[in-house]
This record gives sequence, C-alpha cells and structure tokens, in this order.
Amino acid sequence: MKKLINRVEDVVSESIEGLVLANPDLVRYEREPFFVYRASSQTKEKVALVSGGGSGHEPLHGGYVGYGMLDAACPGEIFTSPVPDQIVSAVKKVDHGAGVLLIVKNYTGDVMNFEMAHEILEMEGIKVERVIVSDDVAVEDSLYTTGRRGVGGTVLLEKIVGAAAEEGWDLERVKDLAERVAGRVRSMGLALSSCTVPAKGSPTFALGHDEIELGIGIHGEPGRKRIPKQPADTLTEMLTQPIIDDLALTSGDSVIALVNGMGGTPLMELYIVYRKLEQLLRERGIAIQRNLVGNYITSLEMQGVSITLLKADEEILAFWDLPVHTSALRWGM
Amino acid sequence: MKKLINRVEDVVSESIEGLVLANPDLVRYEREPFFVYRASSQTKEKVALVSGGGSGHEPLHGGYVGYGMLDAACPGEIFTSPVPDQIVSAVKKVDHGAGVLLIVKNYTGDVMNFEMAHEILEMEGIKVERVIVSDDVAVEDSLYTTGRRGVGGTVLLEKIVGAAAEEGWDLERVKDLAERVAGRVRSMGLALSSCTVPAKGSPTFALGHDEIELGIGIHGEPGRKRIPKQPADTLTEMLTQPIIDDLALTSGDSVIALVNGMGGTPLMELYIVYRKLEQLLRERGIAIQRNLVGNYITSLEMQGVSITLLKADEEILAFWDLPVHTSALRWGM
Amino acid sequence: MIDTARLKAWLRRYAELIHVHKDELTALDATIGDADHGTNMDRGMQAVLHILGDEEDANENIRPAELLKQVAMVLISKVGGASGPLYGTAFLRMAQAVGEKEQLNEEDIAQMFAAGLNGMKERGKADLGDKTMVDAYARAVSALSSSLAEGFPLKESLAQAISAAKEGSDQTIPLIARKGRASYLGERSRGHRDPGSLSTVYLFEAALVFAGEGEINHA
Amino acid sequence: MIDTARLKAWLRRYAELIHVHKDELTALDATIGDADHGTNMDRGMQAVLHILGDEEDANENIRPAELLKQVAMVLISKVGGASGPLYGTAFLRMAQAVGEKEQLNEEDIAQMFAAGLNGMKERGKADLGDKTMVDAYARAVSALSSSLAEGFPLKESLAQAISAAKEGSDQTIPLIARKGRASYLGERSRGHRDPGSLSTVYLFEAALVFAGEGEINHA
Ligand SMILES: Nc1ncnc2c1ncn2[C@@H]1O[C@H](COP(=O)(O)OP(=O)(O)O)[C@@H](O)[C@H]1O
Ligand SMILES: Nc1ncnc2c1ncn2[C@@H]1O[C@H](COP(=O)(O)OP(=O)(O)O)[C@@H](O)[C@H]1O
Ligand SMILES: [Mg+2]
Ligand SMILES: [Mg+2]
Ligand SMILES: [Mg+2]
Ligand SMILES: [Mg+2]
Repeated sequence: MKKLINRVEDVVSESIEGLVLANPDLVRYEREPFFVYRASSQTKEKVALVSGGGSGHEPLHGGYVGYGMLDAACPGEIFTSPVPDQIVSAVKKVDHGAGVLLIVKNYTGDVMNFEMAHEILEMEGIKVERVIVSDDVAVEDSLYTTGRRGVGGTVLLEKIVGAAAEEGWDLERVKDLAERVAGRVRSMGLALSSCTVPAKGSPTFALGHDEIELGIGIHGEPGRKRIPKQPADTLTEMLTQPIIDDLALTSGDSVIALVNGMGGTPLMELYIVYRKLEQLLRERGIAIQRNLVGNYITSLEMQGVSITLLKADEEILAFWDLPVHTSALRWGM
Repeated sequence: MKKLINRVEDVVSESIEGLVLANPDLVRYEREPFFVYRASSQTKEKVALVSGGGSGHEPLHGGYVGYGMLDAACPGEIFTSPVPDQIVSAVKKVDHGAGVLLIVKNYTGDVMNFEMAHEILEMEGIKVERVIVSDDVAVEDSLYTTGRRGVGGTVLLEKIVGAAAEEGWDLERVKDLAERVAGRVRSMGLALSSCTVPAKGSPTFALGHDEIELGIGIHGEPGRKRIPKQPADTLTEMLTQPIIDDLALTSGDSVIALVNGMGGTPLMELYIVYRKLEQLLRERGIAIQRNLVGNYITSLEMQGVSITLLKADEEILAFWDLPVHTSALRWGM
Repeated sequence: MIDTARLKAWLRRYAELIHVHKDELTALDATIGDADHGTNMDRGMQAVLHILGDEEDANENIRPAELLKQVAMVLISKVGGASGPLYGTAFLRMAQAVGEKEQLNEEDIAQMFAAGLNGMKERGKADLGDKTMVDAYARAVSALSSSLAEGFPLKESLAQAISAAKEGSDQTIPLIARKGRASYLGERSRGHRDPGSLSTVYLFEAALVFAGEGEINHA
Repeated sequence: MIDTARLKAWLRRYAELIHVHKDELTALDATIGDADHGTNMDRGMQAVLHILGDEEDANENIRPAELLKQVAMVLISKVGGASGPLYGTAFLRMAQAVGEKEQLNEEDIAQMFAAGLNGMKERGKADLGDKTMVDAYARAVSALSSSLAEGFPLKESLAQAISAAKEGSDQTIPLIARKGRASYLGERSRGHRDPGSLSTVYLFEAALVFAGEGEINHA
C-alpha cells in the first residue's frame, strides 16, 4: 500500500485537520467526540443539517459543511459509520432551537448509530428528524433486504435541502423536502479498480486486467456483477438505463445530473462519460438542467464512476441555484 | 489499460465535448482547428488570455476558460503541445483589439509551437505577448538546459492575471504582472504511481511497491530520483523545503499555496499533505494567505501530489480574491 | 459463581481472540463487506481492555451490571459501523439482565446472553437465516440454555454453545445475506462466511473462562 | 534525377518506417520523455500519406518545393510537441532550398538536407551533443556531403549518411540531455537513446529510394 498518509490510525483526524486548516473561515472541528461544524456561528434561527458517515468518501461530508449546506458532519473511521457520541455532540453544537435534520445514508451501521443518537437526543428534548438516502439502483429494493444504499444522491440532497434550511424553512418542511428529494434521486456506479482501506493495507477486491465491477457502492464493496471491459459509451449506458427506468423518466422531464468520480478517475474521463450521458438523455427528450462533474462522493483512490439523476422541478432547481459556500461546492458567493 | 474512454483517438475531443456540454453557459469549442473559448462574447475591450498545452492535465486548461481567467485554451493531444494552427485560430477568435497574452508552460514543444503561432500572428498585425511559466524547482535551471518545467504555478498565474485583464489592464501591464507572478511561483511534485498514456496503453514508468518518484513533472516523465516510500509528513517536507529555499521565503512572508493532486490521489490525502505544509510554513513564520487543495493540474490518473507556493503581496492577493467563474475554479459569483 | 473479576477475564480473553483474529475477520468482511470488521472490533475491544486495566483498582468492586454497561458504552462509542451498535446494545441488555447481582450463577449467565441476543435482534432487526452474527449468537444461546436445562455443567454447556455458534457461523456460508452490507451483493454473497458470525463465535469461546478455562493466559 | 514522384516515394517509405517503429519510438520516449514520440510522428506521417494519396493525380506535376512545403505544413499542424515544429521547420527549409527546380540532382539533395538541418537547429537551438535528433541529422548531412564531394555515387553516399545517422543516434545514449524533455532528467537521461535521433535515422533510411531502392514495396 502506497498512500500519502502518516500512521494509519491518524488518517481521518489528520485529513480533517488539513481541511480545517485550509478553510479556517468555513469550518472548525472538535476532537472528542470528533466532528466538523461551521465556523460562522448561526445568528438566525435556522434548522440545522447534520450528516456523517464513514470517512474515505471525501469531500463528503466535511467538504459540504458551510453556508447553504451542512451545519455539521461526523466523520467515522474509514468506511465505518460514526458513533452516537459524535452525532449527539454535533447536533447539540449546531442546534439553535429550530431543530435538526439528520441526513443518513442507508447502511445498517449508519442507520443504527444515527438511530441511537436520535433516541438520546429525543430523550434530551431536542427536536430531531431524520431522512434516509437510499438511491443506489444497483441494489434490489425489497422488504426482505436492508433496501438500497445511499450514494451520490446524498450530495444533491444536502445542497437542495441546505438551501431550504438557509431560507428559514421549519423542520417539518425541511424534512418533507428532504423526503421528496430522496424519493426522486437514483444512482449507479462501477469500478475499474478496487480501493485499499489503510487499516487493511491491500485492495478490498481484485479485478482482472480487463474486468469491471458493475453496481458498486462507495465502500470498495464488490458490486452486483463483474463484466469484461467496455467502451465508456457502453458503460455509461449500462449505468444510465437502470436509473431512467427506475425513475420512469420520460420525454419532457428535467433532471439534475451528477457524474461522479470515485477518487482515482481523471476529470478527462468523467467528461467523456458526461458526454454520453447527455446524449442518451437528449435522445429520450430528458433535459439536464444542472450538472456536477467531478469527485463528489468517493471511495478512497478507487477508479470508477457513478451517475446520479435527480428528477427536478421548479422548486428543486430554485434551491439548487441558491448560493452555496463550502470547501467542495461553491457558487453565488 | 482500463480507462473510461472509447477510441484512443477520440479521448481529447470527446472529453472537451463533455466539458462544453456540461458548461454551455461558460464555454464553446471549434473543431478544426480545435480550441475552447468563452461562451459569453466579450463586450468590453479587454486583453485576452490564451493558453494551451498537451491534454491529460484536466482541468487545465479548458477548465479555466471563463470569467476572470482564460479567454481560450488550445488542447493538444495527450501530453503533446497544441499546434500553431490551433493557437492562431484561438487568438483570432478572442482578440478584440486589446491584444492577447499567450501563457506558455516551459516545454520545448509548447514553446516552439507557441513561437510559430506568435510569428504568424505578428505577421498578421495582431498584438501578442507571451509569458513562459517555469516554476518546477525539481529541474535544475541553467544556461545549458531548457530551464525549468511549467507546472502548478500556471494555475495561480492564470487566475491572477485573468483578474487583471478583467479589470481592464492593458497588454503591457498584464504581461508585466504575468512576468512578476511567474518570477515568484515555485513548485515541486512526486508520484506514487505512473500514468498510462492511452495511445501507449501501458504505464510510462514502473514503480516498485515501495518506491516513490520525486521531482516529477506533469507528463508521467520520470522524476529526478527514486526514493523509498516515506510518511506523508516527510514527503511534504521534501517538496516544501526546496521551494522555500528557491523563493528565499522568510519569516513574515505571505504565500498562496496550492496542494495539487495528480489525478488519482484522493482529496483525503491532499488534506493530510496540506496539514503538514501549513505546519512547516507556520514554524518558519510564513503565512498561507490563500490556498487551493484539489486536482488542478494533473497527469491523467497518476497518484501523487505537487506543492506550489506563490510569494504574495497586496496586489496579487487582491487579484486572487476577485470573482472567477470557470468550470474548475469559481468564487464570488 | 461468576463475579466482576471473572467477567473481566472473559472480556480480556475476548479482546485477545479478536486481536489475534483481526485480519481474518477483516478479510472475510473484504469479501462480502467493506473490509473493516476486524479493525472495528479490535478498536473496540482494545478500548474495553483499557477501561478494564485503567480502573483495575477503582472498579475492582463494581457490580457486574456496571461493568457490562461500561463495556457497552465503550463499544458503542468506539466501534461504529454495524457491529458497534449491535454488540453495544447486546452488552447494555446484558447489564440490565444481571440487575443488582454481585455474583452470577449458571442460570444468570444463560439469561445474560439471552438478553444480549434480544438487544441485538431489536437493534438490527435480523433473524436466524439473514446471514448475520445473529445466526451464531442465537444458536449459542439456545444451546447454552438447553444444555444447562438438561443438567449439564457450565463448562460442557459453554462447549455446546461454542459448537452451536460455530455451526451457526458455518451455516451462514451458503446463505444469501438479507441484512447488513453483504445484502447488497445479492446472489454473490452466497458461498462466503459472515464475518460478524465469527466474532460472535469468539465471544462464546472466550466465555469458557467462566468455567475456569483460559485465565492462565492472563495476569 | 529526383522528381516529385520520387520525393513522394521517399515520404511513403518514411511513413511506413515510422508506422512500423511507432511503438519502439514511443517506448524510447517513455524512458526519458513522455511516451508519445512514435504516436506523434505516426499521426503526422499518416496525415502526410493522406495528402500524397488524395492529391495523387492533382499534384502529380507540382514542383518538389510545393510538395515539401505541403509536407511541412501537415507536420506542423498535425504532430505538435517538439518534433512537429522541428521536422516541420526542416521541411519548410528544404522547400526553400530546392527553389523552382523540377528535378533534383545529387547536389540538390545534399543541399536540401543541409537546409533542413539549419531550420531544425534554428527552431530548436540544439547543437551536436545535446542528445536530440540533431545528433543524428547533423552527422548524416556531413557524411552525405563529404561522400558526394569525394565522388561516391548517391546510393553509397546515402548509405554513408544512414550509418552516420545511426552512429549519431548511438552516441546519444551516453549523453546527458541538454534540450527537450529529457533534459529535466539530468543525470538520469544518461544511458538511454534519444527517440528523435532514431526517427531521424529512418528519415535517411527512407531516402535510399532516391537511389532506386525501396520502391518495390510501394505502389
Ligand atoms: N441488521 C443486522 N443484524 C445483525 N447483525 C448485523 C446486521 N447488519 C450487519 N450485521 C453484522 O455486522 C457485521 C459487519 O460488521 P462491521 O463490518 O463491523 O460493520 P459494517 O458493516 O458497518 O462495516 C456483519 O458481518 C453482520 O454479522
Ligand atoms: N530543442 C530541440 N532541438 C532538437 N531536437 C529536439 C529538441 N527538443 C526535443 N527534441 C527532439 O524531439 C524529440 C521528442 O519529440 P516528441 O516526443 O515528439 O515531442 P515532446 O518532447 O514534445 O513530447 C526528442 O527525442 C528530441 O530528439
Ligand atoms: Mg464499515
Ligand atoms: Mg509530448
Ligand atoms: Mg464492515
Ligand atoms: Mg514526447
């Protein structure tokens, strides 16, 4: 394993330290328990957004703390959900009475840890709501499973709901919007290479020279199936079609599209994917109204890509366009 | 070779197509000869900035076309400088009479191709000036060599000089500022892995499991020396000290710092490097006034990092802070 | 009778087994999960060791329930992931189950483990056959109770529990996961052992110290 | 005497040699450069082939100078990198050197190559010993001129030029590069052949068609 790290135990904390040193006007952190929060204290009474999850997905979530998005983020160990202590402390830090929305990606560990935090916070009389993001169409959704994973949709949701919170929406409306967004966003990803969890020191899975993992999540977990190498256009179609089907997108629909790199994919390749995605949607009469192309929710140094589509409407687009100022997403200010 | 591409010959054009499709409000392109230029036509008479170079360094340069930075960029084949035709056509497209500054990274091929274009443009009576960026301290600078390579300093220069051009500075002043910035910026990089040029199909160099190339450029060219794997803090110091020495930075100095990923390095690791960089500079009384951490000038999917420091002053910082709106760098609007 | 000191010996032994098998657990998790189960459990149990050691004198005479609650809190605040809340909740329920008792008899131990199972199942909503730690845990609990009910001594009953846990773990291999990360793999989760089921086997293996085994390894 | 058709045969042969040795040239460039010299030259010469073929009938009777100038423009607009302007400028100067002539004699050929060298040197500012294509090109030009001056026939003189180019290319191996990308490597550029020096060897090898060799391979 070759990585730009010091001791394996310090990867998460040193990386967050770097983030905070590089963005002193934006974010601060507390050490015990560990979480990142906005540097500028909220003056107005706004609903606070708190998310978190395993580390290794940078810029998610620490990179999205700031104006118009999250109020705090709780980084767990690499690919390991944060613990209730972190969540409870973060919520208490950023709650100013208007209540807090927890944004949870649908993984058993994340769900359970946020749930325990939730129980504790409710016992202490803090108004807390929760939204679960489960947008990965690679996973079959059934009553007998844990449902779909939360992946790229999380980024879009944090932006849109963050804008609503900034506009002063109350907790109930913020939560309803979050549910609405979560219900309209779907993703699918693939990997050209595995990633290496620092504590393990070797790649999580081994891929042959000409193999691709289709339907991966964001934890280096194996996907649904392994296929031979294909041209980017073919792969893009393999990711896009299931999303279109699942969202039942039809001619006339509008979407926000995210073409997301898994950490080790060059931007050049992501644009090649975007090119085909745009073409596929255009052919079907679906308009990409807004887009993001880049590394927004990653799996360490994995090479690969995921596509996320959010079925947009006027309200969603309006919130998308409102200013945001975080270390990883910024416009309008 | 596993990459998200279609035919090797189409990598550059399809990627630029994707860029333009994803940013229709920002950029357009022409096919023959091939270049990218701002979508919004300049109304005021401003000096135009044109850069270019081999592809494979995305977001450089196409990602920096837009308000406050470049007016046009000429992408060559992967790691191959653009040809005079491209440069001549791009300059003609964006010149509005106030003249054009060519921003050239110091590589024999780039210098010669821009030189030929320059000769042609002067023959046609277009006011053209040129600045050469040669900031890589890994390369010895001597009368008997081609001098240093142009690397990360290019990004900072394009931002700062772009702001001056936007402010309406004339060609001479813009050029002087560019020279001044070029004289105050230094970089050094390292690689944990090679990159694979699509047309070659295999890695440019082979690195052992525990080896690091120190002093690499941005073309997968081998560095000055190969060293055993080291902790990130040690590596950061190895990159930083030669820059500090070369710029003769001392206590009280201010810098703009860029911690740049080579394309395959996760953000998490870049922040670990930033953390140490900040500490090293702080210990020496040098203040990082502004910073960028991310993939800004890359070598395809190479894993590695480069550090760039620009000795800043009031004027430079003021231009840095002015609004910029390109696909890869955006603030203030 | 099992007192706080004996419970500590159990936990020390468990920490040791987890530490020794850390890479094995992580490797299993790499195959159908995210390659961290060994790391997670080891981080948690090392933290547990820390409170056992540090507070050696101070809490020598705390009650079993207090010890179990402290362990629960450490696991919940150090492990993270799925296993943290699951084992944490199990220990929390164990603490509740032993109540005010200073000494636990065989029955109490069986009830303690059974209460842990309930906590784990409530937290994770998994049942037998979902290919999780519950597959090992639930079988161990049944074996322990019925063996004790049939009049076998604790040592033999624990041995039964361990075999049952191992068998439960083995039985996860052919299953398709319906809970946890492995469930995303669908058909591809078949043919691989669930990592959590193995860390549960070690939990019961360590419990042999209740029957006087294993202490020799520890100060 | 060498006419436009013969010059075309030379260029076709050169394109073929470059195409066949594309990977070799790129591999050399991977070692001390950026792994594209073969790709660059092949892209350029394929484009040259294109104008030779396409305009076969149309330009059958253009003058040598016009052909050489077209080749220069194609190389300049298709190759990029360092080699594009260098070979491009060389061909531009060759065009100037042959002037209005319809047929070139041995002397003209020698002067044509010499003019190319001057262009290359002016453009790249490299001299003998800088570990570039100039090391092969300059030696070939000297050998060609002096062999012709000594009265050897063109065929033998070209053979001399090829040997000299090869020797020049070999001699780049122990050198430290002072021009081009390889110069960034400093000491580490020693021990490796300069890729451009080899593409220049092929340029002269292809020129054997001027002495009636090699056409058999081409239509
Ligand atoms: N819902 C659940 N109920 C019971 N056990 C579960 C459940 N989900 C996961 N597990 C157990 O947790 C183990 C994984 O733990 P760990 O790897 O530490 O957490 P994570 O899956 O969050 O990375 C699985 O092997 C399985 O035994
Ligand atoms: N200044 C120069 N003068 C003459 N030849 C040069 C010079 N710089 C580079 N070269 C030649 O160019 C070759 C490299 O060409 P190529 O790989 O196509 O371009 P690039 O170096 O831009 O990638 C070198 O092997 C060398 O022979
Ligand atoms: Mg995990
Ligand atoms: Mg090149
Ligand atoms: Mg796991
Ligand atoms: Mg080259």
